[in-house]
Amino acid sequence: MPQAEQLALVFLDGVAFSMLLFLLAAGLVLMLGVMNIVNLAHGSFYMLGGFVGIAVGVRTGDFALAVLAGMGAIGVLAFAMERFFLRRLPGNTEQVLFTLGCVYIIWDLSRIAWGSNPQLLSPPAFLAGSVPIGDYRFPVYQLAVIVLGALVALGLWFFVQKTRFGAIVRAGADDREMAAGLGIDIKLVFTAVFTLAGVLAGLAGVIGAPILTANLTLDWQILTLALVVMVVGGMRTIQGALVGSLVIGLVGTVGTFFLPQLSMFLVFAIMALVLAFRPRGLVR
Amino acid sequence: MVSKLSGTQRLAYTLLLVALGAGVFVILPHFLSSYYVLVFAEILIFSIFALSVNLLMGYTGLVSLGQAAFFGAGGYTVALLVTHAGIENFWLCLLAALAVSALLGLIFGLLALRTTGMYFIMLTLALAQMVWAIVWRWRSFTGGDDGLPGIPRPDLGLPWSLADNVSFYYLVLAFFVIAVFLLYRIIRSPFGRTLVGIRENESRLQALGYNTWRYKYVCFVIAAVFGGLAGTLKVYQDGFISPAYCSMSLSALVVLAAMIGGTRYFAGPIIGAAVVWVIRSIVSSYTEYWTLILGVLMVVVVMFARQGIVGYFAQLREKRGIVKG
Amino acid sequence: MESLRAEGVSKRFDGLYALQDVSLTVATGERRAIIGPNGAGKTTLFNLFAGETKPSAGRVYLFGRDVTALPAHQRVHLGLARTFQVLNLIPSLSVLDNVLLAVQAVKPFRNGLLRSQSSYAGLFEEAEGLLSQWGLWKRRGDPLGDLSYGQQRRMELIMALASKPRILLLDEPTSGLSEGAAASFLDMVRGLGRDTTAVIVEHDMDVVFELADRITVLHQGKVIAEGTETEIRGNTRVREVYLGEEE
Amino acid sequence: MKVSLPLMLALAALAATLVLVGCQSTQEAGPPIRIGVLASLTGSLATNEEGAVHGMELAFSEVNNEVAGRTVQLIVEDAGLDPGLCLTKVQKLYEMDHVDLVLGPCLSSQGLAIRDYIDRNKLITISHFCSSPAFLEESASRYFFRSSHNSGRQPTGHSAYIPYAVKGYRTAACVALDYKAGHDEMDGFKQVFEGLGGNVTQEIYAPIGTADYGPYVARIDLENADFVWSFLWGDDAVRFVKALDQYGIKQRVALFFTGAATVEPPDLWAEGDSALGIEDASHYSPALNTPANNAFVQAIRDRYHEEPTIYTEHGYVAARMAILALQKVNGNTSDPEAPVAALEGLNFEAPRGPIKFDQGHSPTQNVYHRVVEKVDGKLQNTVIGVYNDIGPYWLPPELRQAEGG
Repeated sequence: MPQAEQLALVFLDGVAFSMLLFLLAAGLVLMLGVMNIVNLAHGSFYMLGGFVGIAVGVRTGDFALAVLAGMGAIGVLAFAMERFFLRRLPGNTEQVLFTLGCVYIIWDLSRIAWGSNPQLLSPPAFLAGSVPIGDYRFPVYQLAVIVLGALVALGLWFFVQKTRFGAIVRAGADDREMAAGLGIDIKLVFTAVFTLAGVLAGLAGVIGAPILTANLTLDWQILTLALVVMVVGGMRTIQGALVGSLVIGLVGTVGTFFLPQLSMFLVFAIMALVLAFRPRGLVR
Repeated sequence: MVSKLSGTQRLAYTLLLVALGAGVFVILPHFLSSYYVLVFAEILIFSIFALSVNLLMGYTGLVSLGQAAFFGAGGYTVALLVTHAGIENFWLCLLAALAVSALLGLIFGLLALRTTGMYFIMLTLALAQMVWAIVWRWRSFTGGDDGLPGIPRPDLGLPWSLADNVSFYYLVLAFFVIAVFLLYRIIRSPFGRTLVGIRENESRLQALGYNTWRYKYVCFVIAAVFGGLAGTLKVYQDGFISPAYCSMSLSALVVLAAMIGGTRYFAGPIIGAAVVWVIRSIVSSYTEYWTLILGVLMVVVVMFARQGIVGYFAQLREKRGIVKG
Repeated sequence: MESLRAEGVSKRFDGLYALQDVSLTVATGERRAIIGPNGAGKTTLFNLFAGETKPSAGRVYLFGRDVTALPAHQRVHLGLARTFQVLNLIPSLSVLDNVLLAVQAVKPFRNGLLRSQSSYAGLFEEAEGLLSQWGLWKRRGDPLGDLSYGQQRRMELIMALASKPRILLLDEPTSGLSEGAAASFLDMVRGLGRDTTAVIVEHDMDVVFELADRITVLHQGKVIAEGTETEIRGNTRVREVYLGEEE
Repeated sequence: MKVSLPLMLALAALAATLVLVGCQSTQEAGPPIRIGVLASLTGSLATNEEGAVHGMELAFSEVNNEVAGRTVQLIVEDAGLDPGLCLTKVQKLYEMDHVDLVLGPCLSSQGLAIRDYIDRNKLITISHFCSSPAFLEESASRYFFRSSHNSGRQPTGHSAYIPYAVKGYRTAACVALDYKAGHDEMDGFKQVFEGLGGNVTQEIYAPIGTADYGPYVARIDLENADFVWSFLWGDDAVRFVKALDQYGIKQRVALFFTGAATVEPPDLWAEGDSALGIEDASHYSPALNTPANNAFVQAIRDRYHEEPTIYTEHGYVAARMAILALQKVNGNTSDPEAPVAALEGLNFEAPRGPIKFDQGHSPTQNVYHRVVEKVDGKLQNTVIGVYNDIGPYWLPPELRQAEGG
């Protein structure tokens, strides 16, 4: 029988993983809600963010700089993608297919730049240790990820619920009249949302690197998990993304702890159940 | 899109081209090394697969990023029947593979077709990943990551063996011709014309009296069956199956192929499949950047040549051929 | 004989009533106009008849059959057809293809999978008949989007007639048409046989009074009057809320 | 507007034919010895496999790319990680490039996929990895050799023997990747450890590509394990070793792994200090301090400005095997039996130590007891014990009777 402390470890670990998923799913929700597109390169953003973060972190030894570099690089990339390419495409199907092409390009460029060997980023010194939980220990860094995830969730919620900008997010994609009524340039909103989602993915990539490493299989893998989170959470709201992330993160880790032979499969089983019985997701 | 001109000249012209095309396909293997015969068979198989996804994407306007689920379902059905149940009969395996693909299509269609647009893309992708996860994790049954080796080339009771690449190529060619024939008939049929109508204006079609959901559902299942057919042929060609058969990257690759060729043209996916497969199997011998090439090609097609390669040439021909008064 | 009947139909959107307890009966062969100021609920009522939305309360009958739960496409097969207020066609397909889709919709072979559309005897002839009758056969090969606005409005009607409906719902069919075009359009409607029932939503009172046998007036989601042209003209409540406003 | 289908098909076929025929014309019959290389240059092993190709190139450059007076031409093909693609590529090498011999492939699944083909065509293939025991047993081929080791037995036998006989551990919790090699390794370890009298208390399998190893390390039952044994590689190894450290497992229980796996460079370098002090048994270490290895390491550094890994050395040794065998038959491969006999009789000094092929087509070689240390700021597997002349089927002396030889 597992001890309580083992369960605590797994639970905390699951929450930390959920937070990484949340940062991605939140970006996907924003893009879907405002622009009505799904960015298939979102997993690639995550992966590239990790690579950039590691490159900077290893050279400078400064974790904060690595995080800023990862966020900045992906932010700029997302900005450029939206501004110079997506905007010129006539329909959202074309936009999605464009992001699919970007998956291949980002993957190969990352391979050329960083190779295929696993790379790991060391957490900053003040988060490097572990705290005791009974006879076991839990990394402080993962606790910090949980706190950061919660803060970002709070920030996004405030942004969506309380700001003028957020009103557009809530109104949904096609309500351009409303945006115009509020005196907001919808093109600017699109660029801003896509960039913000990119920044969040870059952030997730860097802060995920000390836990998940950075490697070339992450793009599809992370995208899949983030999409499953979307399906479970209902695709529409930040709250849904949070709930979906927690469900998938915890099912993934706690389920794996008890039934390792069913790992990964459990995550999809949850998705299938939600699809069958709550097709519009757990939230809304 | 309509051409009811059916003069004898045009007929003769068409027949000539068909004969020419068929001739090239039939003679081809005798001019190529066994390796290229294999690549060519692969292109034909991948063409069937690309045609299946394009029935959804090009004709019905449903972008599915989960078509590899059916490719894998077909392939794994054969692999499991051969390795676990010891069933060697090709026709039985083929039938079972198509049935399983159809069944999977029936189930996934129910779930995915409740939605449209972006949601449909995401759902098909996630559902296909579920198939992949099952295949990948159920090691005792599917061989997991190691896959299932040891699937012999089919024995059709013919006087020659299909273990030989050229003979196998002819088998694939036969199925390719059948698939092209059936799909071409389907898209020209009242059913197929309705799919185009749904793509362009679904609500209008409903108002005209079409149960559009049912059309999309049937189309989804047909696409699944042809996807399964492609997977079946591929597993016989390789003699081996692995989770890569139902991976997301395969789903993405086939959408890419259809896009590059041109989704609005029947032959588009075939050309696209040829281009993608030549890059993957032949260009990759000369450069390690072939993934990048595919990605850039995709972006260029989406940005500048949305009609794809076939569409591009069609427009050229149109410019030269038709002078508007 | 009745063709269409609504019984106590209500429709709520977000707690507000778009329609409230509307009842009306249209007899077979009748020309019925539904009028009312903007926001009176005309289009909502139309959509309820066509099956595009479901009522929050009440029932809809088509040829005596309760069709409240029946989706739009099934009502077509009972003999209902409609046009749209805003052009709702397939501009990228040719004129002929549009009509073929409409003609084919009520044919048993519409689900045919393996025979080419062009091989079905009678299908093209029927489409040709319709297009020739309404003067668009010459344009059959052009993308529908290339037609003039008036021609496209005519296409709306042709598409609706293609299923040989027994009841035709016309949603502001002359909106945006020049006077001449509107007149020729009215000729089209007048040319319909009396075996076809027509329900028309219209703003143009001249059109209404010229076409309709009976008129139903909606106001704020309720029926405030129903009757012949003279009855409606004489109705003080109608003058108050509607005609008075406009004139 | 529509384009006639037959026209497009005809054009497609014509274009494809031109491309294919064009490609074919590059071949020419000439004196050079052609050697095909199958490497996994795309996918998760790409960088390691580039190292393997570097090792091969180094070996040929040492003989000035000449064997028996003929130039050697390397034709490198990327076989990805896909067995099907590997089969296609070996057909390309044999039928189009007319190679005399093939080096590679890397993955056992790829080796198994091409096994029938090379056997049928008597195409001599020297893999630089393909460590599955199947190649010595049911899937053995007269024409298939390898420069690596034998999964589950060599060096894994020593990863059970040293903990039991030298360290006195009696219980083990085991973690392996959930694929064929993982099961082979785990079964091999169990056979030896339990044969000796030890007890495997836990067998935990993690799928390849597991993102989060938290739940797996938390599962390890520390009350009932003297040590933890593992077989993982790549990102999985990095995440696993990190988790062992961060979750306090490493601090509470001994770790002894099998070699060429969990703490092998380059994965080791990503694992960082979390790997310090971990012991394992392996047949090579880049830190092996012998003249032969030091020279090899230096040569790779000079030529490619990179650190050699086990892949580099495996590639180098595979190429050495090819060179030595070809020299012995004077470059003549027209009768494949002669080079096969030459390969079977090979006995030479590799960077890893002496190698011979007295027990099948897999080397008999040294196995090293290693520990992870930090030297000059860089992690390495320092050799602290040597076991000489270990065959691919090695079993501890106590178990040899039971096996019946």
